[in-house]
Amino acid sequence: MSDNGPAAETQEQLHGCPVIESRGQRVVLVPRGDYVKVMKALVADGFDMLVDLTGVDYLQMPDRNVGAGVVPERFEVVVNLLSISRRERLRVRVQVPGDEPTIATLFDVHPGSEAHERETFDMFGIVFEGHPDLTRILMPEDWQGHPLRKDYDPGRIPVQFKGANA
Amino acid sequence: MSVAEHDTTDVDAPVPGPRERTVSAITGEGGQELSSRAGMGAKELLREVGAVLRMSESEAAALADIEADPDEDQTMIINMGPQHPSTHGVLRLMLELQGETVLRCKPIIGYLHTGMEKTGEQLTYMQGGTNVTRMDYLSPLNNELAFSLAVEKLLGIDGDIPERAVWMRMLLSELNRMSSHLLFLATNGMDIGAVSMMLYGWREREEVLRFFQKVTGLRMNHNFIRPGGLAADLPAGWRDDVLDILEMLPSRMEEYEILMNGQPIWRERLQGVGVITAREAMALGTSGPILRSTGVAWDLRKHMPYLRYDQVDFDVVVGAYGDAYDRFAIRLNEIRESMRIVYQILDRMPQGDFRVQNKKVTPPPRARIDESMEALIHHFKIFTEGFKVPEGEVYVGIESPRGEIGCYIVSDGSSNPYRMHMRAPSFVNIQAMPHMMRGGMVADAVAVISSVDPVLGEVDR
Amino acid sequence: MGQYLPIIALMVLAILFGAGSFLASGLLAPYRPNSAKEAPYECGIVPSRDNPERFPVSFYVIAMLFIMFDIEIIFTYPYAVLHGDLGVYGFVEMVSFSAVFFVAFVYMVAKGALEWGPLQRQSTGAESQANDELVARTQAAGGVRVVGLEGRPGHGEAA
Amino acid sequence: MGAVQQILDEGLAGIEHNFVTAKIEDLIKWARSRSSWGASFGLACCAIEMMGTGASHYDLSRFGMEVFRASPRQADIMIVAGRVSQKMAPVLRQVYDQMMEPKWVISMGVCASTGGMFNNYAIVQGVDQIVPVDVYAPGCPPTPETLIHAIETLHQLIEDGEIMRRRSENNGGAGVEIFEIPAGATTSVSIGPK
Repeated sequence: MSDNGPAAETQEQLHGCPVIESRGQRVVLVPRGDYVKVMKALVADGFDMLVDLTGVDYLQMPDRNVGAGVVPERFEVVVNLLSISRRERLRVRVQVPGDEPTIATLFDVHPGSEAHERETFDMFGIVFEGHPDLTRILMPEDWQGHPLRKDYDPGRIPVQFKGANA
Repeated sequence: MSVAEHDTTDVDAPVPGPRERTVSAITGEGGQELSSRAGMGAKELLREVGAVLRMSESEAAALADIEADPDEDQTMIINMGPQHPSTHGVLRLMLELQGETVLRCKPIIGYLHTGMEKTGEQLTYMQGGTNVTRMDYLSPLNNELAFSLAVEKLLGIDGDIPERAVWMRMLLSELNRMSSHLLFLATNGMDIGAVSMMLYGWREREEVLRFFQKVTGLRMNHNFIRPGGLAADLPAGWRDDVLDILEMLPSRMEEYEILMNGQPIWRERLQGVGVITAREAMALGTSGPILRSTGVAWDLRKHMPYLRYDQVDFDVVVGAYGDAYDRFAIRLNEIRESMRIVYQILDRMPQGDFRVQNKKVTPPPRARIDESMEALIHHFKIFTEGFKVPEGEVYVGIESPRGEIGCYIVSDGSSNPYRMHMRAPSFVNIQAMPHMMRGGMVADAVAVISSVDPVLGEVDR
Repeated sequence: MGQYLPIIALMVLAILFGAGSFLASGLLAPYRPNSAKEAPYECGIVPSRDNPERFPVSFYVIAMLFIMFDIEIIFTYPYAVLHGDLGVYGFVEMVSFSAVFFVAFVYMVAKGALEWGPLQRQSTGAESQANDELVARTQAAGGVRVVGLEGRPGHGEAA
Repeated sequence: MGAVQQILDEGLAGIEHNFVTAKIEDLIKWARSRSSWGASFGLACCAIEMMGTGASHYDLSRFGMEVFRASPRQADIMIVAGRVSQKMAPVLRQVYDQMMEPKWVISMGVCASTGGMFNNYAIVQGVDQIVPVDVYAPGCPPTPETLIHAIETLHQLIEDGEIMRRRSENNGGAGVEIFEIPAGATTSVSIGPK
């Protein structure tokens, strides 16, 4: 993600994590280790509403430039926060390695994240440690595989007319 | 007529050859279902009981009177399943009842999962609107608006969308809010028992759908708001049609007021039902009428304005008690606010073209294709391969009738989005249901579902 | 005997009609049972757990209440036919008879047999105080219209 | 005694066609077609159009479908309105099995008929893999007029006995078998009589 703003020398830091610009929106790149700690600090800053938590599988973009010297991993958990008092949005992106896709749960900080995490586990197979009820939410219980991974075949049935590959 | 006997023996191992195997034997969802209390962790039990805020067990127990819950064999776990008249689509709720009182509730969703986010990764940005518009099928234009705004921000052209296109988008999005709230009034009335309300609500909604059919060509799933502007201009005489709708509605709204909140039965059924407090609503991340019913004044159109909502004055409608009656009254009055906005839009609708004139994004008009080769090439490239969007990721949130619809797109420079995720308001609002149903009667459960007004298309995506 | 003929005729006709319709439907209706049709309808889900047989006692209390008053009415029928001859004595007898039932009913209601109502949840002081603070903060910006106040305690009949 | 045996097997549809019973058979067909109640099986966007058809403006009760019965026991037509996901397929089959004969199925919308625009892992590509479908209504979503046209076609099929003839011919009706296509297996898509 080439952030279009010039990489300022003194990178803006928020709770010790680099902040980058993405199309005019502030994005914090948080290492997986102190993910929950930074979220708690952000809640104290006023970002008390968790709007959305989702995953992205960067299998086909391994050498992308995440910006601010962060090592790109295969998975990424993206959390959108909203502060009603400051009327501001903030996006938190956490890199999750492909071979060991586990990350801590946010359930104790934001109870609303419980369903988002179940959906991200269901679609990407990212395990959220400490989640009260980590089961599938969208797919049937006995479904094999995680559909939104890039190596998951979209399961198209060949259509009848020739040459149509769209 | 021979009738094959259906044996619902358990599903045996999947034998390669096509063997007669009934599908009806495997509707159980195992881990996703409501399990008995013994085999559950304290945290999950607290969540299903609905204790939302971050409290210790003792605090929550005091508040949620868990000890008062009877032991296992007095309660009955029933299924308010996917095919149910009052679950607004294919939502399945498992309720643990003690007699008539709901003790625990667990929503089980996924019965309408369409893999739209996977399909979104195969369609170009041009075709993305058709996929997104089928998520929240009660307000399709708002979905398209969220998707188009996100793509335009990625392209960097969100500054030079022509004025007329912006104001037309506001007009269509507000009319769509009115048609969606009219349908809420209809189904809310029928769920609570005023079946005739279904007919009145639909009578008005048909007027708005007829206007949509005249402008976009379709009653639903329009794909009219596209990245770069709109698909076509407003037809001649659109102003009188909108004025007809706006003149007809106020008298009908009085009818609703007399039919519904004038009656003590209606108030008795809805007041004090499905109560949620401000901090709990915020903790669960709910948005829209549910958050506003607790008194929190948060409306993206007013507090984080997009399009030209900052140049239009309207009130944020807010409740005070956080119960089902407040949510009903909020939606009823939001129709009036939308009418106020539409009147202002009618006065200020500028002239001009309805799509951005950037060659790379907008296909050339049909006439020019015959004259200039370059227009033909543009037309061909845009429609076959689609326009390329520079690398980047963006999140745009707008206010839909149910709450905040957010569109998060990651693009890798090609003409297909690399990842397209829609943040659905109903998905989060449904998670607040166990909290509202705790302790209520089964009939109140129906009132709570109806007041949350979930649309399962956007929940399951 | 003559005066009872219409009643007997009516009963015979009723029995004939009932038996006849059962016979016809048993004979003519298509009967294709399958296990799904016999399973109880659970909104499309194959029932996997059998529900406990025990039901909360409040249902039983309501049933008993109904039967009690039902029998009381049955006893008033003969009184209604003969109330002319029985005169005041019969009237006082009947009133005291139903008064006894009424006392039992009042006792039952006082004991809360009919209170099935939802569990009320009491929110602690600190909780509601924090809520009001949050609400006040967000509404401070103005441009807010509070609705849904009709028929609330403290707000009379709004227009 | 053949007639009674036939009735025992076929029920009312098995009455031999002769001058005495001709009127009864037509009466039965007329009654079945003119007062068939729909089972509300609303899934997605088509359900909104189905409700629109049932509401005041397009008014399905003109065609005898006065009310949408929620429970399959009291329903005759199952209108599959919307896209059927893999998780919903067994539920659809269970509700279909629990409906009383004679029962008909209208597959409303392209998503129910052929999977529509969602040719992916999550959607059953055509509801006729799960339940035998009698009438397909095209459109996404079909406008109320299209749905009423589909319902009228079904009524006509019931009235002139065409539907019963087809069912006895290709052994359709409640007895269809289902077989599972293993994931990833490329099957040849053949269009033509089953």
